[in-house]
Amino acid sequence: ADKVKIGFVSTLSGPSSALGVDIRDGFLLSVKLHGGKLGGLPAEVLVSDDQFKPEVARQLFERNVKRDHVDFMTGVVFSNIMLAALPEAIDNKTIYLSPNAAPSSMAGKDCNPLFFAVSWPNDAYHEAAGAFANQRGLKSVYLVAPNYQAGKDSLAGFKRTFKGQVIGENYTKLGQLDYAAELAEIRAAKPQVLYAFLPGGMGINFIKQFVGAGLGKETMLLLPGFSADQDVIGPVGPAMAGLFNTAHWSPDFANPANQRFVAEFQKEYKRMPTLYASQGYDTAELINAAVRDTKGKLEDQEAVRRALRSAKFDSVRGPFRFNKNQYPIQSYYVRTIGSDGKGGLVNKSFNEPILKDHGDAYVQQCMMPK
Amino acid sequence: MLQVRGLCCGYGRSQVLFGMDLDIGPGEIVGLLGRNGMGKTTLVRSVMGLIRPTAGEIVFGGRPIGAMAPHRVARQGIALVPEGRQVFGNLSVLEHLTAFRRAGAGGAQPWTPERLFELFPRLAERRSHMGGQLSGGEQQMLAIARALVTNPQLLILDEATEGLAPLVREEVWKVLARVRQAGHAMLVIDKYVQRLIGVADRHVIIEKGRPVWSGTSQQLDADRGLWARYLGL
Amino acid sequence: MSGLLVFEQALNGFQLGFMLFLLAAGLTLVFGVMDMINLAHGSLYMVGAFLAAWLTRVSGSFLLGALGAVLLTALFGMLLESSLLRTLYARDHLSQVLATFALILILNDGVKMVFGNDLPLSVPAALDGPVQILPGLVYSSWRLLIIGVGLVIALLLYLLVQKTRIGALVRAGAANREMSSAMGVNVGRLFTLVFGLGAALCAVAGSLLGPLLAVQVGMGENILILAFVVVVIGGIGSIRGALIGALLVGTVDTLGRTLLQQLLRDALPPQWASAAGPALASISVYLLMVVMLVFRPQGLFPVRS
Amino acid sequence: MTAARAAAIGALLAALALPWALQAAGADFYLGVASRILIYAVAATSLNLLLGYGGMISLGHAAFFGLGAYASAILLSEGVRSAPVHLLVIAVAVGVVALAIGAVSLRTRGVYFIMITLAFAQMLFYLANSMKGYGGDEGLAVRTRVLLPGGFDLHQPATLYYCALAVLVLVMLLLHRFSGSRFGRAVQALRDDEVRAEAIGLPVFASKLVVFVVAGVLCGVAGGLSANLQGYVSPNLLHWTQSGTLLVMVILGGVGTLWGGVLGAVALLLMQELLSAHTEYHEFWIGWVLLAVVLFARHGLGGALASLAGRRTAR
Amino acid sequence: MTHVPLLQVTGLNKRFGGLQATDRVDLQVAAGEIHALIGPNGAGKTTLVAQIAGQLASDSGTVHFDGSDITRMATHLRARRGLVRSFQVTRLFKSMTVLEHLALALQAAGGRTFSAWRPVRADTALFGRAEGLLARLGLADKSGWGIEQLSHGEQRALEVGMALAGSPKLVLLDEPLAGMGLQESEAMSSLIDGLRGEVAVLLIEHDVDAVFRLADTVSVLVNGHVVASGRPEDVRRDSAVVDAYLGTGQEAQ
Ligand SMILES: Nc1ncnc2c1ncn2[C@@H]1O[C@H](COP(=O)(O)OP(=O)(O)OP(=O)(O)O)[C@@H](O)[C@H]1O
Ligand SMILES: Nc1ncnc2c1ncn2[C@@H]1O[C@H](COP(=O)(O)OP(=O)(O)OP(=O)(O)O)[C@@H](O)[C@H]1O
Ligand SMILES: [Mg+2]
Ligand SMILES: [Mg+2]
Repeated sequence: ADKVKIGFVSTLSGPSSALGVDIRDGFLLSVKLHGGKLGGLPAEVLVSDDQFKPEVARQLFERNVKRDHVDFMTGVVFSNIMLAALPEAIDNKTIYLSPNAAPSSMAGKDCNPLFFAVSWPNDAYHEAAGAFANQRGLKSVYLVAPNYQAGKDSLAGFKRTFKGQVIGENYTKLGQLDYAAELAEIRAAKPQVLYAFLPGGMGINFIKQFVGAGLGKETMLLLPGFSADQDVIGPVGPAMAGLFNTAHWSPDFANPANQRFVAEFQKEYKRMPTLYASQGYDTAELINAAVRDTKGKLEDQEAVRRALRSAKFDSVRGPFRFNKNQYPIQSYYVRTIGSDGKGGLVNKSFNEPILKDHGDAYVQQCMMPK
Repeated sequence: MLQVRGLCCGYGRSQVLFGMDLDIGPGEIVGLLGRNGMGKTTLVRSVMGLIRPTAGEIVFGGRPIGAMAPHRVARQGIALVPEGRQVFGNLSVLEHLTAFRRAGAGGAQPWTPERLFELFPRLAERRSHMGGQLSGGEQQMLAIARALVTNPQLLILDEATEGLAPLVREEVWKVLARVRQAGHAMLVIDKYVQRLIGVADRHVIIEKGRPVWSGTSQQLDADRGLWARYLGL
Repeated sequence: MSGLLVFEQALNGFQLGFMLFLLAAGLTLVFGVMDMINLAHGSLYMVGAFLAAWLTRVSGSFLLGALGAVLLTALFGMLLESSLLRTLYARDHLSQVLATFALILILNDGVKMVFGNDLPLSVPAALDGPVQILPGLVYSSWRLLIIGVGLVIALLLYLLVQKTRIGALVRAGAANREMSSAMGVNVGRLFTLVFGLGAALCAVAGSLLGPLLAVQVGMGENILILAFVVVVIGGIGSIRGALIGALLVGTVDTLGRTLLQQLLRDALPPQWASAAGPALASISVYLLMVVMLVFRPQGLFPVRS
Repeated sequence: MTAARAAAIGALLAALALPWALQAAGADFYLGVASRILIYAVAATSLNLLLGYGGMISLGHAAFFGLGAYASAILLSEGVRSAPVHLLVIAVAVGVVALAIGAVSLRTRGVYFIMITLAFAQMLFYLANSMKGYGGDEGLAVRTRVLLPGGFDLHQPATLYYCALAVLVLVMLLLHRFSGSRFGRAVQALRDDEVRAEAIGLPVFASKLVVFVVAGVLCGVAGGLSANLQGYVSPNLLHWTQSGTLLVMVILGGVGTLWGGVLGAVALLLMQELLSAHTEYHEFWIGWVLLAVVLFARHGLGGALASLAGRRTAR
Repeated sequence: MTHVPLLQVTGLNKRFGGLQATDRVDLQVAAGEIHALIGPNGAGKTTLVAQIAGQLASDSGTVHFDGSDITRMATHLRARRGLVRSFQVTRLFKSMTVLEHLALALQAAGGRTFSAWRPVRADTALFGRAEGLLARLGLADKSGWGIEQLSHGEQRALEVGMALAGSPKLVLLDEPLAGMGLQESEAMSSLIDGLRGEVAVLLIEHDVDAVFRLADTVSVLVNGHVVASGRPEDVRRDSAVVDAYLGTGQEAQ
């Protein structure tokens, strides 16, 4: 091939767009740092906005795959949107690299040779959080998640590792912004730790209102990494200081790839990168490696796949490899939010991972051909 | 007081008035007669500024009002009892009389809600009813009262006795006589010509948008040929 | 379930209710009184919130920011009314729907062009924390403030519309614009003022809710539907109805999310409860409206006969 | 009349030739876009029947679209592919739901009707969200498509296109005949004044209910086609914003004009397709176009076209 | 006149909140007669008409028409049986021409509403009859006009014409002469006069001259209750009626 063509569909408008924008910026940063090329071929990235609607995502996939004949599809933030659009790629023999959504179904029985999760399996953060609660000797937990599949998966993940007692569970409306009623219930339940899986704006509001209601004194709030990332710290403000969260990446990781990424990202976009940005960046790095390793012969999809599976590149998260279901095996860390020394707040990771070289619980159900 | 000269207007492409003239002096009562659809209401509406004349001029109290917005025309001292009543369905009877009340040129005895309730006891009984809940005749009374409470210099009544019971109708004619004594000018459109002759000083007959006859009550009363020719009797 | 929890949930319901009221009041005025379906009402709320956030940042004071937002939004509303919306009064509801829908699209993208996708806005430090309102019950002071402001505005509005001459004139203008102007009322200016008032209320709601929720593009759409529900339940054009309707909707929504789920969990097997609970919570408000309309098709306090 | 008929026939011929033209131009992809436009033209026309002719402003019409789509998708996921079965199930399912919603909603008028239809649609929306067995909030993807009699498979883009075209032509014919029929006149009369219509002896409630159910079923058929085009259904199809979009199409195209629904669907979807490729702010520009239509084309695009042709519109 | 009345109203009541709008109304209209109903403004005449025609549900009492109890019957079914009303405030269809109004009224009377395929225009008989009626109403030259082009008086004529179109057995005319000029009043009066014997008319009218000229029977409603009923000459002299309604003033043109 004389160039590499990538269809990038993500949520770039509306209330949930911050995540998609970060993934896009991370991805494009990598392309830029490679001089507009990936694996030596000029890269053409077709960016489009799914408007947070599965139908639209599906149409955009169809357009990228059938009209533009792209080599790779990537970009989608949310699992429900990705699951709706994915068949358009897979049915038309196009590889999809997921920079974020990694639902458990695709890790298990629905695993697919053309699907790669470059991020982290859906349950992993929550399993790590459960393990952390054990480590701290916490006995009672209250769980909150939106009423949709990823929400249920996440709480299942937490319960898988947590050894104490779940004294309450609340499934809120997807996209809900006011949590007064739920917080009142939590206060009445008096849990030691509150674990809230609330991505995007939902998390921001929840945390703000948690603080406003004065719950922080009685209950420890534990969060998955994406709910305590730079995009949340900004709007919520100082109240975030000292909160714990779990993630597979942190801006303070010392590996050279990460140092470069964080520095370049700040230079380019004048803000701290988030988890999402790191995932977008890694996705482009992975494509770069695969195209390079196949010497640009993108026509041979089998070879491209093999190159992707072996994933020879320096990820900003440190060492990682693909499991047989093409989901990552990697380490997870506890992070805590502290001062960045310039009046702002930033995540800092504990040195020891809470889960080391961790895969996922579904890989056994995956019948992937080699 | 009111001068209409060469007035032309209409709706969209259809012209209704073709050079209409009309004069009303201070304290004068003029009857406007003509068959259905001859343009009486259209004349009234253009005086009120509700439709724009295409030609001609309208002068009230020395000021041209042909291009004025309706609310400014009204504030010059013209009040209208419109065809078909048009009371406000979501205002109470009392609100009709308080919201639009103006000092105006009421003379020695300005109209107040209290005086109007004396005039129409039926309305007093219904004072807190909404306009939309009134019977047809009650609405008609309200429309007259609403116009009077602005204490206008010129009162225009477009079929103001339509739908009134005979007793009340008599009452209205009496009111008109009283209003006249107070010095208001009036333009009255009504189908009870005999009554109108009793009240008005002069009359204008309109046919196809043009004035075709004008004269005093005596002249109109005497010339039954006119009635036959222009009013269809 | 303890008494304190029920009380706290009632407060939560009221707080939501008063917020809805601020939006519904403007909507019901414009809609019931001026007979104009304004889908862009939610966009005014968004504009108000963005202005509040921006002005707060520029001035460094939330109070100044909020006041400025109220003023500017009112001005913006009046500008909108006198440049565009007034040509729509004489048109049918459908033209109004299309035009104000177009406004939503334009304002959403327009705000995004000017301010970006979202702006930070925080509760002023003094009111950030909780306060003790009863022994054993602490409550967010900001939410208390919202309840207070809502109450005061409700009272003022009720007096304005029901008890003043202006209120009567506005209603008259709505019922029959032509006749009102023939009665000497400058209907155009009156409507512009009313619209400005509605916009100002939107900005009040935006400034109060912005710090609690989020100041972001598209924030108006969902709350718009709830505001419409409130207006319809209360009876179109009725301020009293809007208040009662808003409190009702706020309470039902809060109960649906908490008490109802609790009851279901006690009454049904867990997998049923976890399936039915959230679904019922989401539709409780709509259910309320349907039941309401079946039994009182004109809303609680019908204004027109 | 003749000019209108000539235009209609011309449009039909162009539509028939479109697949060949696209193939020749190597732009097959756009056939899917064209099918989507046809499907939404059917849906918008069904709403126009309800709204423009019957005077019932429904903000819940997308519920029927979604219902039809789900009916078809669920049948497909259960392995049923026969077109007549799909048609029958859609008609019965949507018909029954529309009958129930209509029987309650039609007791209210005006804005209250708008809101009660919205409420019902939102309830169905949340119901679809909690249908775990059929995808819940994630929606339901299907791999197979409906088989038409004669072995035509809707998986074939051209087959689906022609099928949608046939449905649209049928619906247009129906609407055309309806508007001049006894029933059509009665319905238009009750749109203007129900009390009056009833007073001269027209069965107002029954007429409205019939129109409501028929419009619902037609929209359901469009939904079924959409499920076959997309191979995917989700609760979003039932969301009120979808109903709003249908409404906007009708108003844009011309309320109560024969071609209103079609023109609106074509214009809105084409604008989205073309503008979204060029600017992030496409809704901004669409907004201005809609505004211009409200201000300068009183009866929508249909009205504007008709007055260009120098004739009076139906309204 | 027949002995069984065409319309028999017994003990009909309607309350609006604190107001008894109609109060134990008894009223009979014989087939073919012109029965005038007069009374002061707000007496309850329009309310009674709405109760008889079915727009308003009665609180109590019964309405019998043409041998059957129609108290709870739907409005359109009453109309189909030949009981039709006109409205005091004109109600017409803004999207239809004058001729189409009458054709529609004829069509409604004929049933078969749900025929949705055959163009109604093809029904030349229907339109022929509509045109005939148009001529009788004096609107022949306005056949293709929209209603917004008609003057008030012309609209009133059409309003009444709509009620008459379907050859009803009984028409309830609520102030058919209101807003009409002298000539049109005259024409309308003779139109109503011509119905005598053919169609029964319940006529509400404040034009007392016309009432006494036209009516076979006059009933007087005061405060929702029938206070007098009988031949015009008798009612006219009834002192209660004079005090409550007629007054002593001379009505003339
Ligand atoms: N809104 C309108 N649009 C078009 N034509 C109209 C409109 N209003 C009235 N006309 C026409 O203008 C002519 C004059 O109407 P106008 O109402 O002035 O008559 P009028 O003398 O007041 O009659 P009437 O005694 O019946 O009230 C009529 O022939 C009528 O058809
Ligand atoms: N919907 C309603 N709600 C409350 N009161 C009503 C309603 N409709 C009518 N009324 C009252 O009932 C009484 C009778 O009204 P109705 O219209 O029957 O009188 P009417 O005899 O027809 O009078 P008119 O001769 O003036 O038309 C009136 O006092 C009126 O105010
Ligand atoms: Mg007139
Ligand atoms: Mg009456």
